[in-house]
Amino acid sequence: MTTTAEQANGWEPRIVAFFCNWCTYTAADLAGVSRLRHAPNARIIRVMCSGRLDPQFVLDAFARGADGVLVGGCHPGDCHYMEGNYKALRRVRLLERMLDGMGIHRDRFRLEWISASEGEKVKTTINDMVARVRALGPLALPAKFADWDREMDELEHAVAAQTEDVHA
Amino acid sequence: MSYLYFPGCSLRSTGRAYEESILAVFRKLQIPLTELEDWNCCGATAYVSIDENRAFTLAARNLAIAERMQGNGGGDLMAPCSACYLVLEKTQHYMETDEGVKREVTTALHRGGLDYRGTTKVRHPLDILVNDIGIEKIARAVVHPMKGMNVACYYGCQVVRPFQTFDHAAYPTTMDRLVTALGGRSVDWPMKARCCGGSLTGTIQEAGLRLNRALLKEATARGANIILTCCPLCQHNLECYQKRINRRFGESLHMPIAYFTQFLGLALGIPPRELGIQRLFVPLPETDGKRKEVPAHA
Amino acid sequence: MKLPAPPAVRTETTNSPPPMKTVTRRIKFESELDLSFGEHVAERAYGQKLLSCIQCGTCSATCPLSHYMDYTPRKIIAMTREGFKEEVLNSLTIWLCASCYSCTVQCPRQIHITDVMYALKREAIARGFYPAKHPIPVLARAFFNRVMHDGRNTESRLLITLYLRTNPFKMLKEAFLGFHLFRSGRLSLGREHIKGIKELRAMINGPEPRKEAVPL
Amino acid sequence: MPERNGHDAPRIGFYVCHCGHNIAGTVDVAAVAKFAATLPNVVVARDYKYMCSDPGQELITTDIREEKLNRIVVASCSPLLHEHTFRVATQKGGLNPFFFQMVNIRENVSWVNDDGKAATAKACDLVRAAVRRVAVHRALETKHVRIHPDVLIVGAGISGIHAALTLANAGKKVTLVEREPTIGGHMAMFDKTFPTLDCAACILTPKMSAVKNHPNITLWSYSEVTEVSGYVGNYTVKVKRKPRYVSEELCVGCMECIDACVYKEGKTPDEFNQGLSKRKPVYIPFPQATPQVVLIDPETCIEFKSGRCKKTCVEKCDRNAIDFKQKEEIREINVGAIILSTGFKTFDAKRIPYYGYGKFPNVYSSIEVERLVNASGPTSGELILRDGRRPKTVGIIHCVGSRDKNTNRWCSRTCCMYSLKLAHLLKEHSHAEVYNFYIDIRAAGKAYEEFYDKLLEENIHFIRGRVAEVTDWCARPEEKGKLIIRVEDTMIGVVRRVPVDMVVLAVGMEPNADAQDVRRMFNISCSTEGFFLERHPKLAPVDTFTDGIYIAGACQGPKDIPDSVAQAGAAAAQALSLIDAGEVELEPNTAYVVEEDCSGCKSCLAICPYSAISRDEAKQKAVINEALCKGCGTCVATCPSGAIRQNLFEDEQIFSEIRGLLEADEPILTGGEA
Repeated sequence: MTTTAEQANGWEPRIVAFFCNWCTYTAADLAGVSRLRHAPNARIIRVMCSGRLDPQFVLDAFARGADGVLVGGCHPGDCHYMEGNYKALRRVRLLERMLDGMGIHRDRFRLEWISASEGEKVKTTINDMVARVRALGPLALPAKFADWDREMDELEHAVAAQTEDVHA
Repeated sequence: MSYLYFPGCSLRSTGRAYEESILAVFRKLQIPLTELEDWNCCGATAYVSIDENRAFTLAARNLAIAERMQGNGGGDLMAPCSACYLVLEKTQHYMETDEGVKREVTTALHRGGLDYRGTTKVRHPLDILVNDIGIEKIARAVVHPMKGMNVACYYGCQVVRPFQTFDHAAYPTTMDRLVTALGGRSVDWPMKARCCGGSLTGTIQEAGLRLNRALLKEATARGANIILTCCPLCQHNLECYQKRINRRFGESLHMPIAYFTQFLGLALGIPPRELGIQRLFVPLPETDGKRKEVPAHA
Repeated sequence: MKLPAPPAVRTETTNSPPPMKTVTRRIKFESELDLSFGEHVAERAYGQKLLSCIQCGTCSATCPLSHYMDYTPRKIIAMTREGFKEEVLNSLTIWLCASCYSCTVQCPRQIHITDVMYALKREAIARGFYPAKHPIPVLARAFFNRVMHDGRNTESRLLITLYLRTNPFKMLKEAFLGFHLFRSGRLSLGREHIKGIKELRAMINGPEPRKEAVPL
Repeated sequence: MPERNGHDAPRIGFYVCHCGHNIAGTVDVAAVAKFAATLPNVVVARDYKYMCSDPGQELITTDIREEKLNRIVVASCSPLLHEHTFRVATQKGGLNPFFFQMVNIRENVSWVNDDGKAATAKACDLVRAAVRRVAVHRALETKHVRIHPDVLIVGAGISGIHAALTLANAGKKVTLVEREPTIGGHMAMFDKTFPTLDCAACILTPKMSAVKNHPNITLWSYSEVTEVSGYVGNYTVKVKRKPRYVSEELCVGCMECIDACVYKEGKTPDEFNQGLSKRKPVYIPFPQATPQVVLIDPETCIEFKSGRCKKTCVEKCDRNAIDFKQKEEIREINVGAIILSTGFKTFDAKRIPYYGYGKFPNVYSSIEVERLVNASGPTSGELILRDGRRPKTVGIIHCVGSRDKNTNRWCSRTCCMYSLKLAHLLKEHSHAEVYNFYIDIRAAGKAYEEFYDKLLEENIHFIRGRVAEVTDWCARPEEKGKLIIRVEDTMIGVVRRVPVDMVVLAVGMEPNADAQDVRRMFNISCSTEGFFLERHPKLAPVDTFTDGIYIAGACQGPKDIPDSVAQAGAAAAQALSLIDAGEVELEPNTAYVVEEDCSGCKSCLAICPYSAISRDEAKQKAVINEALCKGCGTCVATCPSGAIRQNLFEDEQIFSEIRGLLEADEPILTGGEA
């Protein structure tokens, strides 16, 4: 693994994790009860079902500076609400294509089925995700937005200046 | 279906008959084998006593070459010697599960201009013959059913442990099924996966001899008239030390020890000389139909 | 530290216990132990699993050689865990292990006992805890030299080296067998070389000489 | 005091819990409180030893009054554990309980991190998110639903029987469903029970007939639950009643038909006797089976196979109970609570081939030996082996399929004690030398150690060592014809070969083969091992994550009879407390439609698994039936115009949470990979 400038500055991946209440959040609790140490980079947001996952949550997380987004739901067939996880899966597949189009690497977004008994899987999934995102380096969308805004401003100024010239 | 072939050092010396019979059988079954290019010693047992990562590197060099050759149309890597098979599998296993091993070995490979991504599958000929080619196909090709052969199938230790997945580690049955399909009778005995002592016959000989004695005696007691092996070291130990065991313990053991590929070759009608039968010290028993060639210096 | 004599196998040990001649005082003081030894070995045997041993004895009972050992494999694990470093590294057990992996596949804690034995052999060699003419370390070293020279090993040469280094008289005992093997074409005195030996040496020796085992 | 509605500007009280050393040992709680104090709207920020304790909760209620707080955030353990506790505290202080947000800094932070700095940083991020979120919380009303007073119990082993009797005696109507033709479960197969050695039948059969005769219990044996729907207090359950081909109402259990069957001898392995004897196509599992009704096995009955049987059974039955045309029936019932007591299965010893089970006839599983020594068993209690011999030496191997990572890693808890019991019984029956091969003797129960002591005094051999192999390979002439047990006597430090005539494998307890299907049907979880998962290992051992569904007995984990009975009583009590409350509070996390935003596109209609959404054709708008909505939120995420919202999980609230997590000015400094 190469050491990037960001890592030298103490950059750490920031992962936002959306976990469903019944399986994956419970599994994360189990990981805690079993004292399974894992990377401290993931921040969990609890939703009742992975079906509640609005693609906008993912986009918003990236836009606000997340380097990766992890979604955890019950295994197929195990959804507490019968089929919410299937709905999540469909949305995630579409969203992945969208993220591809935006140039966001596939390793930055991940859907995992983790049942209430799979504390170990919570640990390995988070560690693996953090390692992958770490290898990719920071996404830093907010900074890019700022750059793009500045470029836009400059462009507008340039255009404005030109127009002035023409009319002058 | 084709395979890369890793002979290993033994098959070029004490295990020559094993190599001869493997090549003959695969030729007969029309399964192409390509010898691994410029293979090196697998890094077996004794070497690991010095330094594990260097031993892994030795094995990994072969895995890496195999991976490169697979890219050019080679198949899984076949390792007939149990020790080679185990060491190659073990290297594969630890490179998959242990970050430290993976890092060190990969760095070492890079120094020699090689890279390994971890895609090589290590296979034993027993596994290939029974699970890829299939017992039915082999049974159809039998021309000399091995009637009258009461076979104690001896798997030895390393081929069924602990990383392989094709058979049970303590009670394997793959070879027994093959023997039955060839018309032989497989003798059920409890020692089929019990260690022959490996290199102990050369180092702490008394212990090694005793292990072999137990194996030979039990096979005899269960009515076997031949033991088949799938490892050059097992074959060597069981066969070459029989006289010494008889002298040392006052036994009268006289058990032919052949490679399972020799047995298979005979059933397929391959001439004994092509299978290296003449290299065995104890003559094979007769089948009901046909008398087998007896080596000159029995 | 050297063992007094090369190993000899005393037979029927269970039936003829050695007569008790002297009264021996036996006690272990905690200060004589090396409490970090267990973790040290565990690390070298790929993971911490040996610490989870429950002393059930499956390894000893499944081992085909345990009845020749001075300590059963179970005891070796217990002693390693508790830091009986000298006893462990001086034991015959580690040299009797024939690497058949019975214990490893049957261990209810999935401890890779064979790899623990390897780790202990390495430690013993690195610290000189073995008799000078003990055949196994010699075999291991001869093996290594042969492979570093040619990339492959020729068993006959290896055996000859072994016997010359340990017990030249054994040569005579084995000569008869050697003759048979040679006649049947199963013993070649020739040598095999690989083409990429330079690269191989670069891989194995590395840019800087590597320590064989890290001393404690 | 009226609840404040929280429309005023947010005044947030923040509390971080030390949880003794559990949180404070890793997370710098004082720093977290200090950090929280700097966040917008936070008026009070405190740390306290145990927030869930009375004084901890008092802190919240007092602050609400004195500091005029209108929002509460507590950073402590998992909301699955104490969210309710703190909502109640919030309410006590005079606020709507939903002006509360919990931060999990124990399970999600302190217990999974060693690095205090990284843990504290993570805790701070989570706190910031919660503070953001709680500011946009709204007051909600808790829903109440009525509870149906009947209870379903699935599985009629000792646990199910005990729970059923407990509830029935309290006047509740119970439907007890059992898959097998008789109730009684594994206990009915046992001969004696440890440590008292009283006979299993003597203590069980009175309870079995009490079940049969109780006016409040409907017993459906030979039946299986096929479908469950509904929610706490209002479950609808479909039960398949398998055909016995004998009318349960007419049959009196005289068993004349069995004698009359054209088969003179049984030909089918008897399931109840573990295949040690044969039964006929018409049979009853055992003489005291409950209900006392025979059944016909269509797989082996000649009438079913060829239609040309003389039907001597029918001739013999003077009550005309035999009915070859009986069909499977599906019954539907409504219940308020469900108790699952589906039990366990014994470990299949064939999975450990080196013990020779299935290969050597004289290797037995412990459950077979239970039948073998049972006075009503296949040999009437005489110890006759499969090869007709009587054993002179017996070896009992403990921990077969227990404490072994290659099979099952857990301790099955009962095997030590039942092995001791069997050792005693075998010695009593045969005067054989009995060896126990054990790893550890676990005799932790009332009078258990005393029982072990008794066995030691009986001169039973105890060899500490896990057996490596049972083999017929004999090394000595005297071993010929014996089974040799190879084991290290770890106390003496030597490998021993013990020749025996009979080997008993003390097989462990496993989840039922269909435990996964059952848990899916009842919408509960399983632990890693596959046993049903309790809501909390200590504080809610018989509850599940699905309200109104309770578990009892060995389906939750290996258990002996006293523990199963105790747990069955607890499950019955939990069900009783639910039913007797009459109604139950539901989490108000349902979805609702904002009419003016709804375009009537119907996207949501198909997506709801509960058909809770319909379309008001007049208004051309979606309508959500709040009673049917379970609150998954899938429709909320689906609605293209954002017209559907979810209480407790509003978009605004989740966006605030995301924003809170990520708005750190500085890059988050953490300690690297765990």
